[in-house]
Amino acid sequence: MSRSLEVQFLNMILKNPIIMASGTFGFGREYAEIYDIEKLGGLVSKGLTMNPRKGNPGIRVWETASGMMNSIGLENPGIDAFIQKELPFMKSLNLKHIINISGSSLEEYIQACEKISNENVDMIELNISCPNIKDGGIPFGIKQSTTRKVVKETRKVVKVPLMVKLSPDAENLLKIAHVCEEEGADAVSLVNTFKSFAIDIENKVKVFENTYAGLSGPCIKPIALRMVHEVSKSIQIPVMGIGGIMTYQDVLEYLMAGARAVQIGTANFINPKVGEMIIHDLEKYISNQPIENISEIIGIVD
Amino acid sequence: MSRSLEVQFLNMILKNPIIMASGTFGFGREYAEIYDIEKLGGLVSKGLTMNPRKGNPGIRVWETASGMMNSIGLENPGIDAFIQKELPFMKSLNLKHIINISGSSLEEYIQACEKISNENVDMIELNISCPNIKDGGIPFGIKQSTTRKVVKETRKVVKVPLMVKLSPDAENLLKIAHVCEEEGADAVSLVNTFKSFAIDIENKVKVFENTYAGLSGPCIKPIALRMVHEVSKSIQIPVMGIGGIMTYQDVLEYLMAGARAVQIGTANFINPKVGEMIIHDLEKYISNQPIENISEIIGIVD
Amino acid sequence: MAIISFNQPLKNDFFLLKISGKYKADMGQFFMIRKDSQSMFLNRPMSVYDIKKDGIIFLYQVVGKGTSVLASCKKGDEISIYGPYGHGFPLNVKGSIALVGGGTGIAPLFYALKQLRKNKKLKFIHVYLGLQKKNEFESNFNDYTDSLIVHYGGFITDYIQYEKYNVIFSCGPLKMLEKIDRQAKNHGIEHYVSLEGRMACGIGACLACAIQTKNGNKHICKDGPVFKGEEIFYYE
Amino acid sequence: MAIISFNQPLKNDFFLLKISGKYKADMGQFFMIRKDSQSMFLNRPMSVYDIKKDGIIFLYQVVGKGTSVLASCKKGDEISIYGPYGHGFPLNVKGSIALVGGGTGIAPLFYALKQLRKNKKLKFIHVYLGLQKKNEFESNFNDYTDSLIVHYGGFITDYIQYEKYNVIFSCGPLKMLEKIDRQAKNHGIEHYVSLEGRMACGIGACLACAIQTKNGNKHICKDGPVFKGEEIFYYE
Ligand SMILES: Cc1cc2nc3c(=O)[nH]c(=O)nc-3n(C[C@H](O)[C@H](O)[C@H](O)COP(=O)(O)OP(=O)(O)OC[C@H]3O[C@@H](n4cnc5c(N)ncnc54)[C@H](O)[C@@H]3O)c2cc1C
Ligand SMILES: Cc1cc2nc3c(=O)[nH]c(=O)nc-3n(C[C@H](O)[C@H](O)[C@H](O)COP(=O)(O)OP(=O)(O)OC[C@H]3O[C@@H](n4cnc5c(N)ncnc54)[C@H](O)[C@@H]3O)c2cc1C
Ligand SMILES: Cc1cc2nc3c(=O)[nH]c(=O)nc-3n(C[C@H](O)[C@H](O)[C@H](O)COP(=O)(O)O)c2cc1C
Ligand SMILES: Cc1cc2nc3c(=O)[nH]c(=O)nc-3n(C[C@H](O)[C@H](O)[C@H](O)COP(=O)(O)O)c2cc1C
Ligand code: FES
Ligand code: FES
Repeated sequence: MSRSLEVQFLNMILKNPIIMASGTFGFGREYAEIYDIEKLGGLVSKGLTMNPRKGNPGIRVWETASGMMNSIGLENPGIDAFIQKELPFMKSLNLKHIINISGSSLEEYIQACEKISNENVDMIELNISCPNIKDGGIPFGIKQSTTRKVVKETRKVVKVPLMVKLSPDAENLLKIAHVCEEEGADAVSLVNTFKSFAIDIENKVKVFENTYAGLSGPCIKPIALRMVHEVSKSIQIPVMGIGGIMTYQDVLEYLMAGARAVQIGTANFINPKVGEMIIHDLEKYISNQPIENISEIIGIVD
Repeated sequence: MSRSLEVQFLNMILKNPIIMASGTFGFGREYAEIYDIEKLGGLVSKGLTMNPRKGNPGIRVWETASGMMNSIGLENPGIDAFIQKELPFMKSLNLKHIINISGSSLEEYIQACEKISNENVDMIELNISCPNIKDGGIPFGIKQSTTRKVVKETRKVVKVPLMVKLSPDAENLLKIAHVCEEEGADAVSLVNTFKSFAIDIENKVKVFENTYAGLSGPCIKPIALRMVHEVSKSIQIPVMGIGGIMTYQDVLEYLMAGARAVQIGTANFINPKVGEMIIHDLEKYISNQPIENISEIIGIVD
Repeated sequence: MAIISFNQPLKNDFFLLKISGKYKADMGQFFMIRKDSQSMFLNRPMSVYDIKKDGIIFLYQVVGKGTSVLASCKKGDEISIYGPYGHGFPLNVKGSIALVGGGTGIAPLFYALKQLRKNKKLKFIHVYLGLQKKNEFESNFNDYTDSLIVHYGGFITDYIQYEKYNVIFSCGPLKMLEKIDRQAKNHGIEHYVSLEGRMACGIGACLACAIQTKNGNKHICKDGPVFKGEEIFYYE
Repeated sequence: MAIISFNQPLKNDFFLLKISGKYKADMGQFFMIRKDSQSMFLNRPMSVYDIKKDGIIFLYQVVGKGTSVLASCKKGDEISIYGPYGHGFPLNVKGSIALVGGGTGIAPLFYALKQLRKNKKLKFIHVYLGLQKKNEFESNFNDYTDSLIVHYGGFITDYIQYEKYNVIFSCGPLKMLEKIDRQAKNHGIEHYVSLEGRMACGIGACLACAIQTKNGNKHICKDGPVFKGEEIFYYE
């Protein structure tokens, strides 16, 4: 039965379209102790940078209405330690592994991509929401020019499939998606978190030391779904949908809107077994539908 | 005691910074039957256009996680009928009245603004989130060029204070705010609803006939608050904060972020007396604070 | 905030929900209710099924997210309730009357029936109920009606003896209301329909529940939910 | 989903919450719990206060939105609970021990006390509790401890007779833990602290609860919440 959830994403056959999102599933180890994560279609590593990073000081998460803000600051062990200590575990899993790469300069992106591409991973997801320190701290993915640069240059060194993860704060998301396509990205995923703000009214100070933080969770779903719909209607390369997925119904909305697979982030914090639950519900759903494979509903809504 | 909630917004003295948002409070009549709306600082009329509009067919509202989407389509009686039947009631109220103006062409905006400006209303709020039919249906407020045009031209005919209501979907919100300031807007209000999407998975069709709809409610607050913070730090004219306000704590966040007053929209649907409740809670709050007037906290958070 | 006195499951996903407190409403009016939950942001409109000295009763069926949340309510839980809202059925009717309800459209008719009983100008009141399956609440109608016809599956409209009535109050699927209206017109019957529609505010402020009528755009929550049949079903 | 057996209000905004079911946990471990509500999106970490055959008990104080939602829970309500998570206090300790708790930091110490009672190698167990005001739960400790010192207001740390102990387990405000740690170092006492921190996942995946330690970044939920005092309080 589970076969009917199989989807093809580029050259990869996924058991099902459910992939765990970067930064919300570690490298899989923690959740592997809670359920059989090999039921999943895939998982994305937490965001990696060339060098280890300690992450941000101060408060790192804040609850909002049907969502949360985070300012983790890309705490990660760095590419080398990752390759040594975590990648073998990820590769040993019977699911697709995607490596999420970040950088605060073009050079960092290129170096990290080159290194990880040599490890022959299933796919690289390029997180272009990171601030470009040379560009006054504006994230690469906001403007077409910086997006073009980072995609073009990383594409040159990446020998595995390259997916670019778009920022919802982009000035013109459709144009940014086109730029990715033009520069040879194999796929795009969207969305990353939304730039947002919170105040500690008691102490009359901002909550996050970094001022702004990233909003995720079901609160963003209607906007993220709109973006996925718009982008998937306007480019040829496949789209992975992300943002606020909590239930199988949310997954169906993303697929019908045009996503070929989805990523689940924040929901893992609310229910650690949400992946298992959603896959179970999707199996039930499809067994009651007059279709043979879930792919048949992809992009069905104009 | 209530005196300590008084704020000045341009030349207007508001009893308190609580104003009801356009499209969520009618012209005040319905809520006036439920509580004493003269307790409010002000109210914004529903969006008016030169000619009467029937609004959109099909489903008009859809529930989301901590929010709602709407596609009312600017149903309204048109400026003339408004001036005849509703404006006298609004003017008779002991609170500030703001008239929200929309149009699908530059000419329509100008005509409507001129007409309503002649009625000597307290303020005009220019809703630039309406699609410009001449510009392929892209809302005026998305791009700087169209924003500049509509603000410049309406400014010429508006003799009362002119506030421009910004769209959160703007390509570059800060630049748009600057354009408004440059072209003589007296204030800006933000945000309007976010472009969003929903699918009826049962029937595998989009929910709204117009495809996309506007998201509002507490789900958007963290993003809207960020925008208000950014904008109020970067322009000189006053800012009215809007988006997801449900409680007095939310109001405090907006004021501390830099808004000189706030508008409350969707919350009215959840609790019709929310305005009364929030003002009551603000009075209690300020009586426990070592400040004399609520204005002292405006923009207190950098 | 009010407190739930009971939330009794009936057959076929129907529930009877009682909220304690003192309430007043005209027949056909509705309240907006909501239980605090991540899965329920907006209030849901619910017609008055009955009003007792110590509380108000709603009859609802689980059809989606919001009504599922309601179904999870227990005695003692807090619930928000606002109303009464809208314009209900006219009290001052004469002759003989039929109340026709389909599915959850049955809800307002029980309270209407009890109110109409106070109208001494009425010759008799007949009640027609259309349901998918047998349920427990139908027999409640027996105590107040002169005749109760319940039909399961199919169309209750096929069983109405139009020639007997001067007035009909109906509530249920639009298709049902339209069928009745056509017959009502043929038979010169005064027909009042209670409409449903997606709502946000429930009081006429948001314009979510607009419907086109013979007299232009109307809003179900404020101008209705009860309309004259001829206002809704007409040929342009 | 589990069912609440009671949610008993104590003085000063403290509550005892019992959730029914079979549970197992080490002392010092915690669970993530959440009640369905618009005002509570993330789970909240709560230490085990006690485990009975038919349920688990938490002791919490209302300090904000989430704990207010918990305070509104009633017997019979559904609640989400995940765990046990984290690394607790070491069982295998020797000599004489003091448990020191401040405020809600008292919660894990009751379960710890009961577990430690099974450790026959311990000479005696003393308990020190610091609270703003007198409360009902303090006396529960009497049944298991060799000595109970409770202090209201001020600093409980001023009352600890460090020279008596080989081991201290402490939980409470960071300032309190630090004070104790300084003394523990002076007296050569093995000191274990249980830390609090804002959490999202509770299992080490989100990296919300990072803390800098002598051995680099650690995550309170996964590497803790119990750490050796010297790992947290050190001079670079
Ligand atoms: C004035 C009025 C009085 C009502 N009285 C009752 C009553 O007494 N008992 C009762 O069971 N129901 C009544 N309803 C309908 C009830 O409000 C809806 O069933 C409920 O809002 C559905 O919410 P949901 O989240 O469970 O469904 P959703 O998940 O939102 O939708 C499920 C299904 O219900 C339909 N629906 C959703 N909202 C509405 C709505 N506001 N009106 C009509 N259909 C809707 C949808 O189209 C869909 O088919 C009344 C509606 C109105 C407008
Ligand atoms: C491992 C662990 C075990 C805990 N065990 C208990 C317990 O047994 N009993 C108990 O009453 N409390 C316990 N706490 C603290 C409890 O989790 C917080 O009080 C609760 O999350 C606050 O939620 P809130 O929404 O009510 O507060 P908020 O509105 O979020 O904040 C109110 C105040 O609480 C602080 N706070 C918020 N979240 C946390 C958090 N996760 N940790 C510490 N402080 C926080 C804030 O800084 C603020 O001062 C524990 C925390 C951790 C990390
Ligand atoms: C705590 C946290 C950490 C995240 N870290 C990363 C990251 O390292 N790289 C990245 O591309 N996205 C990161 N994200 C974004 C998510 O992968 C995802 O795009 C976003 O949360 C929206 O999905 P959701 O609403 O399902 O959470 C992070 C999100 C959260 C909540
Ligand atoms: C049903 C509805 C109708 C609205 N109509 C208008 C309108 O006519 N003109 C306008 O400028 N904004 C309109 N808005 C936007 C609100 O005024 C407000 O900017 C937005 O809802 C965000 O605030 P909130 O989160 O408090 O609702 C409407 C919003 C809703 C929900
Ligand atoms: S529901 Fe708002 S106008 Fe009817
Ligand atoms: S709470 Fe997520 S890592 Fe600790």
